[in-house]
Amino acid sequence: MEEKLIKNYSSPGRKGYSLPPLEVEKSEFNQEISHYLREEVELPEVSEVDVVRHYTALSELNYGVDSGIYPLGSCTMKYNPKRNERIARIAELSNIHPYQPEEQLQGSLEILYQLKLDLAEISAMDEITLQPASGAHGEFTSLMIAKKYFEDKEEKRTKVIVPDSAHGTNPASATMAGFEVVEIASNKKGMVDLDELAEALDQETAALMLTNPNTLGIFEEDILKITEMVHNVGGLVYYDGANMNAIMGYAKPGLMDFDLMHFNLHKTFSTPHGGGGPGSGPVGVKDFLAPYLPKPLLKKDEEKYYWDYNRPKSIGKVHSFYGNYGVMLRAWAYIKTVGGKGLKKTTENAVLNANYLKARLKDKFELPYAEDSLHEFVLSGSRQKAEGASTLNIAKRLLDYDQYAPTIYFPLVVKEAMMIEPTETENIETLDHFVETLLTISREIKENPELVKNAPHSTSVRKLDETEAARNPNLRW
Amino acid sequence: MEEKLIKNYSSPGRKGYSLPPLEVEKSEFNQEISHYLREEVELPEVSEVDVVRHYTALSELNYGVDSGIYPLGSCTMKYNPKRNERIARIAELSNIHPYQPEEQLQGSLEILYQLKLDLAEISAMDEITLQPASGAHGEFTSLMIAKKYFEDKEEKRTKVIVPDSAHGTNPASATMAGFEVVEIASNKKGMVDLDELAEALDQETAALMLTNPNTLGIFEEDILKITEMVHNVGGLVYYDGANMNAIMGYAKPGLMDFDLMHFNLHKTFSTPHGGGGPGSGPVGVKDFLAPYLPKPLLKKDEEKYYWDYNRPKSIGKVHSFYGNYGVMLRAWAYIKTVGGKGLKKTTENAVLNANYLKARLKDKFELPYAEDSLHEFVLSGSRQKAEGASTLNIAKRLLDYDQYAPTIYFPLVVKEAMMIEPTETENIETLDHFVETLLTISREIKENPELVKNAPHSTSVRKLDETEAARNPNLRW
Amino acid sequence: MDYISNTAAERNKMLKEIGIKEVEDLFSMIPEAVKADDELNIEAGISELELMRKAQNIAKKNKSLDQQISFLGAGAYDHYVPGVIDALISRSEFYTAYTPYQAELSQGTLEAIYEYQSMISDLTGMGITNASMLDGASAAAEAVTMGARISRRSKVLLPDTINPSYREVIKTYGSGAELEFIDLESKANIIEPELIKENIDEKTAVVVLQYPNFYGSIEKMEEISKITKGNKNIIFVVIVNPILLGVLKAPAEFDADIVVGEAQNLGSGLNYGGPNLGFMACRDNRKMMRQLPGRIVGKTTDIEGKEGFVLTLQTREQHIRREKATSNICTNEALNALMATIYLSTMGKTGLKEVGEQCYHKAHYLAKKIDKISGFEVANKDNFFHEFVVKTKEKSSQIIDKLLQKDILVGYDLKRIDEDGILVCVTEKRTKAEMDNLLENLEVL
Amino acid sequence: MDYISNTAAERNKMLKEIGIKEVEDLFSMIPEAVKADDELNIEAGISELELMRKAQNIAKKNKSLDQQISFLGAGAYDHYVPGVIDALISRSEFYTAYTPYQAELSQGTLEAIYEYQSMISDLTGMGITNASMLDGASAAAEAVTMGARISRRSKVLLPDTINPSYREVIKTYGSGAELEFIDLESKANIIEPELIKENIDEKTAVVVLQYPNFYGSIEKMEEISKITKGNKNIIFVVIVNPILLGVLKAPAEFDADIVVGEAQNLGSGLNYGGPNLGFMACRDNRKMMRQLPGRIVGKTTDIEGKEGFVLTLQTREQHIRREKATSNICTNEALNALMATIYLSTMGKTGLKEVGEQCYHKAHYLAKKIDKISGFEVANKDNFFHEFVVKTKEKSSQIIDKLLQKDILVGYDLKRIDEDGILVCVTEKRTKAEMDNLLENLEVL
Repeated sequence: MEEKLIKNYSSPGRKGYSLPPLEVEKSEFNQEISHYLREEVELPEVSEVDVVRHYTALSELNYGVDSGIYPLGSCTMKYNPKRNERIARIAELSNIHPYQPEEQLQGSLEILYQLKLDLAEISAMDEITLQPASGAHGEFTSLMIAKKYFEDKEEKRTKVIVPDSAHGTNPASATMAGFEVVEIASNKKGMVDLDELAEALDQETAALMLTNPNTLGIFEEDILKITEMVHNVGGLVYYDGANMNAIMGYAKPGLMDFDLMHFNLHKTFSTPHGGGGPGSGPVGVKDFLAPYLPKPLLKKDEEKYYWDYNRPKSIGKVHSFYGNYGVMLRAWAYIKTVGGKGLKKTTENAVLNANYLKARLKDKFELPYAEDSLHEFVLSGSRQKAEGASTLNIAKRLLDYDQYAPTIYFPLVVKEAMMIEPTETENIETLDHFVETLLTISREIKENPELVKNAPHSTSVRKLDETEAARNPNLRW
Repeated sequence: MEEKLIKNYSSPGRKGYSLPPLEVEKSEFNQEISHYLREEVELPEVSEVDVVRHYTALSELNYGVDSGIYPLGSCTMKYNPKRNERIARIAELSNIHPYQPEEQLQGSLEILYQLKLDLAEISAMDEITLQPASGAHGEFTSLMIAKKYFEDKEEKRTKVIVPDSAHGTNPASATMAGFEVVEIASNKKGMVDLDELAEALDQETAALMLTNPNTLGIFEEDILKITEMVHNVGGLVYYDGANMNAIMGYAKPGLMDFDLMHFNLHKTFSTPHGGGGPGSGPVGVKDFLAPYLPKPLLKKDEEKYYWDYNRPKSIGKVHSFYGNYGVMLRAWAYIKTVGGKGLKKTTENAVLNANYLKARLKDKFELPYAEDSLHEFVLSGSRQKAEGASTLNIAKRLLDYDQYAPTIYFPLVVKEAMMIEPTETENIETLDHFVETLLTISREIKENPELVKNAPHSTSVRKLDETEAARNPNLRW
Repeated sequence: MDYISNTAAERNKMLKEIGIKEVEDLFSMIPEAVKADDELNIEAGISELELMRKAQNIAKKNKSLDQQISFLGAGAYDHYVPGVIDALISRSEFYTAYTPYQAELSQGTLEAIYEYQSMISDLTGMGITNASMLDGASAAAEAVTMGARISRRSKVLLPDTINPSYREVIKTYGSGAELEFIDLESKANIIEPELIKENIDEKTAVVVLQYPNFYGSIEKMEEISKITKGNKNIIFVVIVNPILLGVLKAPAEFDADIVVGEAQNLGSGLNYGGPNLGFMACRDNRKMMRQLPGRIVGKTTDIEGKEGFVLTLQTREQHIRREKATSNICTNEALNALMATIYLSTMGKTGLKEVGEQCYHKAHYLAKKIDKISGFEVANKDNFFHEFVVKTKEKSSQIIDKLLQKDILVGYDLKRIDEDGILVCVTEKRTKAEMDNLLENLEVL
Repeated sequence: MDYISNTAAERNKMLKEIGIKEVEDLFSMIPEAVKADDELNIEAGISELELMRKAQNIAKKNKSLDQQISFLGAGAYDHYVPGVIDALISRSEFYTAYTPYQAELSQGTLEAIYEYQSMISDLTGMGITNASMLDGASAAAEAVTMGARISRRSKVLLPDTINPSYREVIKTYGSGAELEFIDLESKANIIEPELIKENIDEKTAVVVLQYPNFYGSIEKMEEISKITKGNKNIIFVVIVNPILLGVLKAPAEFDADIVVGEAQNLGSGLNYGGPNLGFMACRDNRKMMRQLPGRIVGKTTDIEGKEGFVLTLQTREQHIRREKATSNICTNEALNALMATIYLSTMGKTGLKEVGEQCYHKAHYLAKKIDKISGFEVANKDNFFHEFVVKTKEKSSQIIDKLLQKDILVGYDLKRIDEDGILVCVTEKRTKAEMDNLLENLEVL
């Protein structure tokens, strides 16, 4: 490693903290507690300077959106506006306890309520819960809503249908909610195969989970037919909002007859991904599903905003409090800054950027699905693989050129997949540079495949042995 | 260059800013103004993302105290506490206009007053102005005070005496104040040569400028004799506070009979150096010089703090307003955090660290002055120079090991000088690492001098051609 | 304003390259029937100045903890957050990155998570820690479902001394996993070991305890642990307040199988309850490891033998195992985990201990004094750490309201969960003056 | 707390290496006679929590511009500061570095200064810009002394339409350089060219003008410039408000020799008047270049031919030239220069123009309305940019006080410089609602 572990800066007795004096007399520890006292805990003993230098050094081994293009497909790695960070740090908005009386927090609740209204408008859903703390959490919440809905109707429905191109979290969430997952294959256009769907659908079908455009970036041409088919057997249609950046102002899940959905505030609405989180995965539903939403639900009466706990049909809680509020503040700031027209323009430019990349790359890399696509597209590295370097090699080689790699080996329906989503915040120079780098790598594979196969060369560590890591896990110092 | 100029990201019509709508009707431009309107101004046209990425990338080409040891002698590059940055950004303390009524700013004035009192206590000076915005500015202010003092006494004194080991700003400041500079050579102990001093002193001597410990880190053993000699001819003795970190709690300029001095808040009191500034250079004086301090002077009566403009003998103003207030906030936070005992401990550890480095290095590098030294010391690279690599080469080679170089070729009294000041915030591991790196370089010079002479090798640019830069100045795009 | 980088001219150039005329053409595959015809009914965008003004104006409708004295805890804690944390997590290489899929360009995040895992393991005494969970409640819920998977049983003993929110979330997740819950009723704010014993049978999958429990008291962890260990298939899940582990025994010492909790108090601040930081640690054995949800970072070497870090054991995860994954968790709370890592590094061995001790002594100072005021009684006696229950003669809600007028948030009203009393929390941030202020006000109520 | 990294054990180890017993021994060279025997009479250090509390409590004694509507200008301006600036200058590689003595490890600072120099040159039209000066007033003062050095004369014409603080600082510096000042009196807030003509003689070294001047008016720059150019040894120094140069002609267009000003308004915020950002630019010729004070960054190449940046022309500076240096300036305002660079990049060509235009139109909107209110009159008529003088029937100080009660800072009281009236400033940050609020209050005064 380039920077040693913080533990290795430790020196007995060194301190980096400061606390006020105790001020009060010490109390005895009662017998029960005395029994549970520990001698000491092993933690680093370092100075404040040590801490600052160590984590500054670690940050320098990282790459974020501020470092350059981050074209991870389905992750929507757009620019995270600095002003949103300032909003989230306003003391009156952030130094607040979840159990303060609502009267003291009308400002925060107003913001959350505005966010709800805007999400409802964008999606054509009727009611929104902000409680789920991530996209997958929103999926799980949605499926629990479906489950509760059918229980309430006293229908026994055990199956959830998931296309093979779906995000991995969809089947996992369905399983967690206690459903059996039925996977259906896509047709040769990369869309839901209606025959497969028809075959899978029956009276036991609780829901179809779909993202539209799907992970190939392709919009389901028969979307209304699909939702109708599911509704015809009494099932629900769930919309995975990971790809919302593709349709804002152009289409709405509610108008496609989806019954419920989740949003990813950290994708579509520009909140930072934090190296893996926190995110936020609000769930929107049509009116008939609103009674099942988690409690409490944010409401407004004439005088004030309040949390409604009186929700007898609710699935219960999915989070200790109200979800990832700090993330919601940022999403609110984003929507207010960009505005309605701006959101549409955002989508247009996200789609334009993706299509421009696709147009420039499709001759050198195999394009497995020729259909028009929206905010992302999937290439296959199979031609390059035949020449000696895999998609993994290409991804690693990109790092040498100081660019992050696309999502690779996903969706599973494409061999040697590279799933590319540039987002609207990249400009043409960055896109061109990315294209030229991929073309260079493509040339390198022909001329010097070892160079690519042994990539990366210029990163702080070379290619890491993942097999060894999994075989002999070393998970702590 | 590793990162192109912001101008080269420009694209006509691209925008990175946002402003509210104008809201009011436009007014005609009157005739005089119309005549002075310009068509357009050449500035970059870039997006917010472009700006963020460009300056993030530039930052990564830099090295600060948070990156590691920064042993620039006489610069006191200590850790800049993050909490002080937070203090300086409290809206009520920072979003204030210099011409708001004093009644609205009693909080800020209280802080400045506390800072004054603490500086007076540390230095044993009687009155303090916070107005000078840098150390050199404080020097100039001090010399103008001296000038005004003698004018007031109707004494014509034209000479200022400066030891040859003094900071370059000393003679420059004296010249700016209209004095003639008389340089005196140090004795073989690196101290003021009393004979030289006696010779230089006469009725035309306005002041002696001295830093103590001097730039060799050596404390003047005859300091009381020196101040007495100057006083005997009616001159003033000025203390250059750049080296205050060496004596806090151990000695005070006022008790050494200095008459006036400046402080460097950005050195001794931990405020960040900002890549070259802002600093802050308060001036402290004995009572008899207080009338000459710049106006306004911060005062307190029973009810409130106020700026006293009624100062007929004042030298006038040296700054548009009250000096670098934002820097003062940080210095105040530092002094409050560390406290009186902490300041003494600070000095002790700064001196201990310097002496430890000296002890470990003095065998391999020539130590031109054997005298005990305090917070900094000067080595000579002359032995290494004889072996083929100069002090400049050694400095550049240090960069390859990710450490900043000491101040080099200063003080002028030492050939191939390396002036090293580690400060108290470095720990023993960092010091040892620095020592070992210098010893490694010393070995490299013997074994492979070209390696050192061609350094740096691993920085974003290799050794830059300074001669060419000065010969054909390219100072703008 | 928007965040579109390209100009009209550039967009035209791109359209040309694509071979179409207008941006709208890119959306032609969207069937007309579902195409939105109206503009979004969302106000026009605004500038930064207007945004800041708007936010500041709305913020004025809040009253933050800076404007009053708070003794609120009950699962969200107001501890000291060292200033270095925000300075460091504001490094954009950290906060604008995503899950470190490309390890070689993400060593900063990966090494920090490895440190996080190590420190949580040191605190809890458990062998393995994952990279974070969404929050304490969902971590507890996933611990329960994980326990049930391992034991291959479905009954869960759920004491009422567990944070009521956690119990709700556990039940939501349990309903997904089709578990059966036995609610256990406490006496004097703790669970009698006998009650556990009585309720264990051959279907029992999981026993859960909170340490200290919701009321601040220390349960008889060892006795109960021994009882659960009497049945080797039972998984003992302990929910712990990590900030107290500088002082309290590691749950490994009384044989916990899975340890979870909420680490918001390790440097994340309050933020109205989110983003919080769930953590999960378990015994170091293959069975546990295979069932652990979430990301895990491991140390390995690169092709030149240099050490480095990668995401590992991914075969448990949903992007490989899909419906067979141990959990659906993907996005986690990485940035909060980084905050906790920096917090634990900064406070270190002695700092964390001092925090715990200050909490204890300050809470006991206050409790003793309250107990002496007529009309008030501390229910936990002296078995509590830094939270305690005050039974009041007058209705708790009235007392809470009266103190609100004095700018004091005295605590969590147990009426919210249909009990009597107020749950009062004291952290190291509370000063003697603040506590004395509360006491003076209580005396004159 | 302190910031000492080493432990007692480490200190002992170090003492041993040095060969002494106690830390105090390191100070034995300090003569007993001057050794401090008492501890410093400064309170004991405090923790971060206490520090933040102390600062917050003191801060409450202030009333900031967030809590009122401000029309104060007079040399310090409340303009929009884009949020990206603080985010970027908070990168510690920037703000914890010092003067880039080791260029190869300081390319970030150096390239940013080069950009700063370039943009200031573009704004002013001048060939050369230095790396920054301490503030506007000292920059003006150093421009005057530089002008005097170049012209080898000593008389300076100093109109009273120059910011009075600047005039004071110029005179302080001038007293050091032993210059003679001729104060020129304006009529109707501007200087008549004739007056300049009358006062020029063979000793005249420098003519200084401010653009727009202290009262917000545009002087007859071209006429006066032509007059000064009639005497080829005279140096024409122009003090300019840089934020208006998106709209106003570059001073190079009317033949300025040295252009200086205060660039605090380019992204630095107010901070009670400091740190501010003085800038200085001059004609691109050797004579000027040699006399320019301060640091300068130049572009060059490394030994492999790659472009890079260094401090250059250092033979002018005090650490080489010592008493023969052009100035003593060493520490400057580098971080503020970086703020200005980021500001100018963010606002860019159209943004800076829009800022200037908004200032103009808003100021004129307000002025027209005030002029119509009985008891008030705008003195500049329509020759002003974004500051104007309001003459009042009632005493200005009374009006100012009354408006203070309404949370309005109406402007700078010209009584401070023994004149009548109030200097009102309107920037793009002021809203129509804020101006209308002022107008309503003025009407009912």
